[in-house]
Amino acid sequence: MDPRFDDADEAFRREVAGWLVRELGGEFAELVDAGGPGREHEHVEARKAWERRLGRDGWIGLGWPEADGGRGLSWQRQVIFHEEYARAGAPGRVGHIGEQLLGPTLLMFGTPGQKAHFLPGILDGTQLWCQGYSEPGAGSDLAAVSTRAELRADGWHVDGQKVWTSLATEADRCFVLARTEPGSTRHRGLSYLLVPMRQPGVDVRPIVQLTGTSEFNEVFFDDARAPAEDVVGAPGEGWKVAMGTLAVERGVSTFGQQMGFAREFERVLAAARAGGAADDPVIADRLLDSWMQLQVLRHTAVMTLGAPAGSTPGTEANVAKLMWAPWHRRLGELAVDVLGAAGTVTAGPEVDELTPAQRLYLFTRADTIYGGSDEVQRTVIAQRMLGLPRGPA
Amino acid sequence: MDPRFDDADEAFRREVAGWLVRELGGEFAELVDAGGPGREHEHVEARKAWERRLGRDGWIGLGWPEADGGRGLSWQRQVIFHEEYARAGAPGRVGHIGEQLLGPTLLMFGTPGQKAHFLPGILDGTQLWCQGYSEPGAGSDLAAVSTRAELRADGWHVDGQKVWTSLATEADRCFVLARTEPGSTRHRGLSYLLVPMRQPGVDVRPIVQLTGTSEFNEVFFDDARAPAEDVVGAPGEGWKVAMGTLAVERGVSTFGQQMGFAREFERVLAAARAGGAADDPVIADRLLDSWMQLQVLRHTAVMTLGAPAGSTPGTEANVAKLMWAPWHRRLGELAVDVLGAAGTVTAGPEVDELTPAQRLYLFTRADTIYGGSDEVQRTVIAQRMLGLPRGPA
Amino acid sequence: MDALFGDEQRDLQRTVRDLLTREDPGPAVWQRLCGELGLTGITVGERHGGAGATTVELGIVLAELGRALTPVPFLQTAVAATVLDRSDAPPAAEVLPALVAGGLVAGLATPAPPTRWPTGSGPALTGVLDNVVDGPHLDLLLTPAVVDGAAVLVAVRTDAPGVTRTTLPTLDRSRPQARFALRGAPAVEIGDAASASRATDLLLAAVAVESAGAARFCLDTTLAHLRTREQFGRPLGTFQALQHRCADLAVLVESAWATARHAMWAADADPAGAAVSAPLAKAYCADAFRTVAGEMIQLHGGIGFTWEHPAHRYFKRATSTDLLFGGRAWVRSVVAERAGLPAVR
Amino acid sequence: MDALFGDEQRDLQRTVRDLLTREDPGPAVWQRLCGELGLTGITVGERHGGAGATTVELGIVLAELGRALTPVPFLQTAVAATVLDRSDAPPAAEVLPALVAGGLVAGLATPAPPTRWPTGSGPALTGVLDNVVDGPHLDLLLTPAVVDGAAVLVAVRTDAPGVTRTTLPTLDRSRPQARFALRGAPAVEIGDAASASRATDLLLAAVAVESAGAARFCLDTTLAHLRTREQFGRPLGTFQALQHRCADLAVLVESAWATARHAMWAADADPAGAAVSAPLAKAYCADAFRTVAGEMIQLHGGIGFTWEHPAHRYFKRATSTDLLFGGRAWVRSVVAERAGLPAVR
Repeated sequence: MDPRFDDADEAFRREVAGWLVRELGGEFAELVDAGGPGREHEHVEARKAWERRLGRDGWIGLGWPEADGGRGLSWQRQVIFHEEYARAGAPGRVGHIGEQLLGPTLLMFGTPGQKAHFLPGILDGTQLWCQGYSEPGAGSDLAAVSTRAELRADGWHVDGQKVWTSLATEADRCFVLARTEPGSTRHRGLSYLLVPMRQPGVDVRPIVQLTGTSEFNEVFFDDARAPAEDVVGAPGEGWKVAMGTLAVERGVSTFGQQMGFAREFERVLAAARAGGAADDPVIADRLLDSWMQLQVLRHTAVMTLGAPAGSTPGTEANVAKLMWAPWHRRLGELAVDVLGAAGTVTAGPEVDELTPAQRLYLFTRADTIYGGSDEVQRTVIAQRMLGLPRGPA
Repeated sequence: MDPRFDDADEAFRREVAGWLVRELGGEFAELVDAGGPGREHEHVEARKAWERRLGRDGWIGLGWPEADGGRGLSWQRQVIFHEEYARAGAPGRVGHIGEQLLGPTLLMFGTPGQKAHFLPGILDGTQLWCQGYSEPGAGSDLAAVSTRAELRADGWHVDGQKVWTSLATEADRCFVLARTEPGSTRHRGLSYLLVPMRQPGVDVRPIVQLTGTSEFNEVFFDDARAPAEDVVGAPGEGWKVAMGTLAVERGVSTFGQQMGFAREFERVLAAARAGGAADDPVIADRLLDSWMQLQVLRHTAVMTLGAPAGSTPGTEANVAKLMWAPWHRRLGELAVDVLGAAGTVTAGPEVDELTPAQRLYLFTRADTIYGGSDEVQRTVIAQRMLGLPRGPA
Repeated sequence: MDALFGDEQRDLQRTVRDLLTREDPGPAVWQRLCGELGLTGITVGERHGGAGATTVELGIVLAELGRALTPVPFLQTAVAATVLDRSDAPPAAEVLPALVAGGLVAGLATPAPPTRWPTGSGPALTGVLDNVVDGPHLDLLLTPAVVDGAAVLVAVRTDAPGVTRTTLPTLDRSRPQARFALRGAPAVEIGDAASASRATDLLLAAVAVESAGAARFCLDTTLAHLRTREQFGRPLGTFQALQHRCADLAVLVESAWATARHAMWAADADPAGAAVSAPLAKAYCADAFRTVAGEMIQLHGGIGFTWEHPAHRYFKRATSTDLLFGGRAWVRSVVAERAGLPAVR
Repeated sequence: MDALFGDEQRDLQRTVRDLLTREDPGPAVWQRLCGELGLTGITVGERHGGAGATTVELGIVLAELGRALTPVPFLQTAVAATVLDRSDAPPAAEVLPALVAGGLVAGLATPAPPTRWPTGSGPALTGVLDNVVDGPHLDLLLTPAVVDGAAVLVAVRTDAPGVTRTTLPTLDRSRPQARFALRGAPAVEIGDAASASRATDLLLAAVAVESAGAARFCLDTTLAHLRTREQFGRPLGTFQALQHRCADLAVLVESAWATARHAMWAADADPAGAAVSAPLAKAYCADAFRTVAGEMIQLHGGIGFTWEHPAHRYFKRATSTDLLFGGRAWVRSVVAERAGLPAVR
């Protein structure tokens, strides 16, 4: 039983599950469990086709207003979609940055013209987006923006460098935070620009990570262009818009993420049983801890994130991040620890031939860094949620 | 085998052990395992007599220069004395503040007259001391001194309040850090005064702790007097002297402390075996952790603290404190946890009728607070040992 | 922070908090909790004089009692009343009105492995029930037992012949305990094995939500201290290392509250789920409470170590919460078994 | 920080650090370590061409190799040379000169419970030795074995008939592994059961001190980053929360170093004590190293997550250190057994 859903919701769940079984049993069968964090390099073309299939059958923009091309579904049904998506092992999305970040931002801050221009391509899965916030050397300090843009007669000219940009090689466009008022500092004088990726002024260089693969990229803008009207919100008010995007970077998809975590946990548990590690009481206790904490994550999300659609989140997202990121990292440790010595042997001689357990182990080190490091989450929670005073600046 | 000692040292060990067996087998038998942190209220008069016996037989001031009445023994022999003292379960000292804090301070900073006047009473166990550093509300900020003293024709007049003063009810004198230059702030303008406790201007009020007993006291100075010459170091330079005292607040006695820890661990282990908790693998793993960490404490002390007598310690003492205090606190937790439900039942209906396990459990909460909290230790290690820069003031 | 709370539930929370903040923690509080507000019967059906609410509302009251650490046998009595109400066995109708009015104090034996349950033939039970929480106050004791070879839930009047009660001195002075030695004590069956299991689960969930409330108080009090107390010339709360530790504590407190609340919801609404979520909540919340109470002492410094400061009372309550009610190892083993996870042994 | 270090030992440390810092980590380093400095034979008696030092000096070299993560089969070869030198069995005189000169690479099978040792009758051994560290390079493999029912320490030439070597691809690319399948492989006995046990203990102590050196490098590198890298307008190292975490890491690094050094001292000077201190040091230092290497990534932020930054190499080395050489559970069980503590089972 689940306190969140009624019978009609459960019927919707069956509809989603049925669609996923059908689609993943056929031409997209190879995509089960493919893609996702740490595995963005897998089956990219097939996953683009999958994105278009999602769009064709109306599974993108479930919570968007019908007037904007969405389906206007309740948060319960959105949760159900994400849960079933994860439960089925459906592939890591290539369109989620557009659907979950840029789309909601345009719904909040975009002009009617911008919405008409950009939302359809997200909804039908044909236009992919990437995010241009972080800059080299700035770490979690998002206000340290050096990328600059200037509005001339022929539109925006953008120069600078972004980093840790997922899916930059696949994306058609990038939403970029750029300094448009020369001499401004920190949060002031920034604008939120929509920059086409397929142009001579944009250069994408993959970053090789500790996994041997490249989920992240550096993006170089060298006199890159964007149309004058492709600025979201007023010029100079990009910070407010970007914070709006960050605030929606969670929400209903959390429950899908947790379903994915549960699948990962089950695989670790199965490996522990198969290899005998489950008989080691210390390992058994760690498995129990991990499972219990996963239930706690879920209970906490139900209570704090299952809020009516459209409500603006406070620090709940920070609490959630500070719970799941370290949890996931510990699961990665457990994944190799249950294998013992075998956990140190890879699947093959190439640097990126890791076992799934090793990939989980290594890639989860990023969970506590990206999207606001644990340290930044703690500071936000302490100052905004707990009201502890800022120290001397 | 032990890398620190030679055969002659081991012969000295037998001499110490023999003396302890003899003395603790007779009139002082009731003092075995009595006194010490969290148990300062036990057998106070008998422990004063024991202090005098130690003095009579030459066991106080082992490392002090012979010219000052000490025995000038090597650090190895001092270590051996402390180890055997703890191994025998000899009682918590009442004279250690004089021997280990004030004495070394006078040896470093005292005038010949002061040494001649104060050292003999420490060495023969007849004069007891207490420490007047901390003030109410100041926490670990030792420079926040409000107690003030003024030198008039008839000597020092002292007014103010100290807190967390151990053994204040027993002590004959107190070394007090007082502000002697009106208008001075922080470390400047302080003097290190030797104030008699048995006078009308001194009032001692015991603080009842969470254990229900009173190991600590508040000490009120209301026009208390001290002779003009009883200031150590120059007036106004008390901070330097006090820091000197703090720096010696460790050293060879560490090894005795660790021997005491080993005795405590053995008791916890015995209780775990007797009650069956040792069969719980999680408890067994915690016992193993505790034991291993105790060996690590010892190896670390041997490497960093077993330095030649007289050498000034750096941050080794901070590292040692940050290791032993949390370890001891965890041992306290283990002590009640191995008892399970029985650990929640006391020895009797009065508030201070705790079992030894409960006393260890509760009193070790103080270990991470007093003598520089864990937080202060971390800051000192980060800035002085690791060279991390101070933040904005 | 609580998406599932309604206005009525917030009113209830406010009413209880006001009462516990205003009143001295003496007999008057007990009278007002029972008689005036009728809270011991909050979950009891109206046919027995109760308020007919769910275990969710009981959880709200328990969290406030945990917050205030009020030394009344409320948790035990309200849990017993709920168990009796849901059992519908004949004794229920007999004792529930008195329980609701506060004239009778009831409670469950602290959970233990079945090997330690009292046994008997017919209505006469023999065995020892140790560390029974609120034992000195109990008029009626509920316990799982093995009667004629079958596991059942029974009720024993503590003044009956064959019952010897020994009051135990306790570290946590706000939570008295007694040992009951039963020698052919008369017992009335009030439920089957499943009822016994559900009763224990409800007790565990109730303890969890009480702990979650207490843990939040510890954090709130610590934050208030850090915001105002100055050291090294600035409020302690401005120090980043302390801020980060408080953030971690806040995560513990929020998640404990969510987990306990879910367990209290499941107790009435999802009994199958409660079989896992109740012991899980007890294990998690007791652990969280113990951590937060320990940090409350540490972050208060010396003052938190004194008898006059409330920190030690919460620390002792956290300890007794963790070690009683079956203890950590047992309650975790129940979770593992019911969730189909490998046993820790 | 190190009260027991003398000038000669400090000179040795400096010499090795200079070499490893200056040279590319290629074959030249191996040649200089063996031929020029004679370090594979540092503990070997002068009669076999060694330097006649103790295991303490070997520990100094190993810590530096851990610091630099130089991918040479030094640890294994030097440990094997020490074992052979102390065994005084006839094969020692035969192979030691080649080991000292670097012309022969030797090593021990990764420790395992006796149930997994190869067995044989007479000199022909059968069994599988898995995850042998530096296995691809080994000319001579030492392993505990059961021969004619008795536990002994034997040496097997890896080019002998009956020996099949399979190179394993490894997560930690600086520490290659191989699996050896022995089918009637010819083995020479070089010691009894006690020798086998001491050999394993020395390997564990050596791994511990290597880890301690590596952990210190991780901390040093992290501190350098925090001192210089600015964020939010000031050096990261000024943030108190990071300062406090570094302090905790420093305590781990200092104590790991002390513990590993003690184990290396005991290997020669106190064999009875080494039976506990070696597995204890391995368990403690591997754990400390893993913690520090993980924090090295975290405190470097995104840059520490890239292939080009050294953090991941240390993180992978820490992982292999913890999981190999018998693994955490086994090595801790050895400590518990030898220290007379309750078994964790």
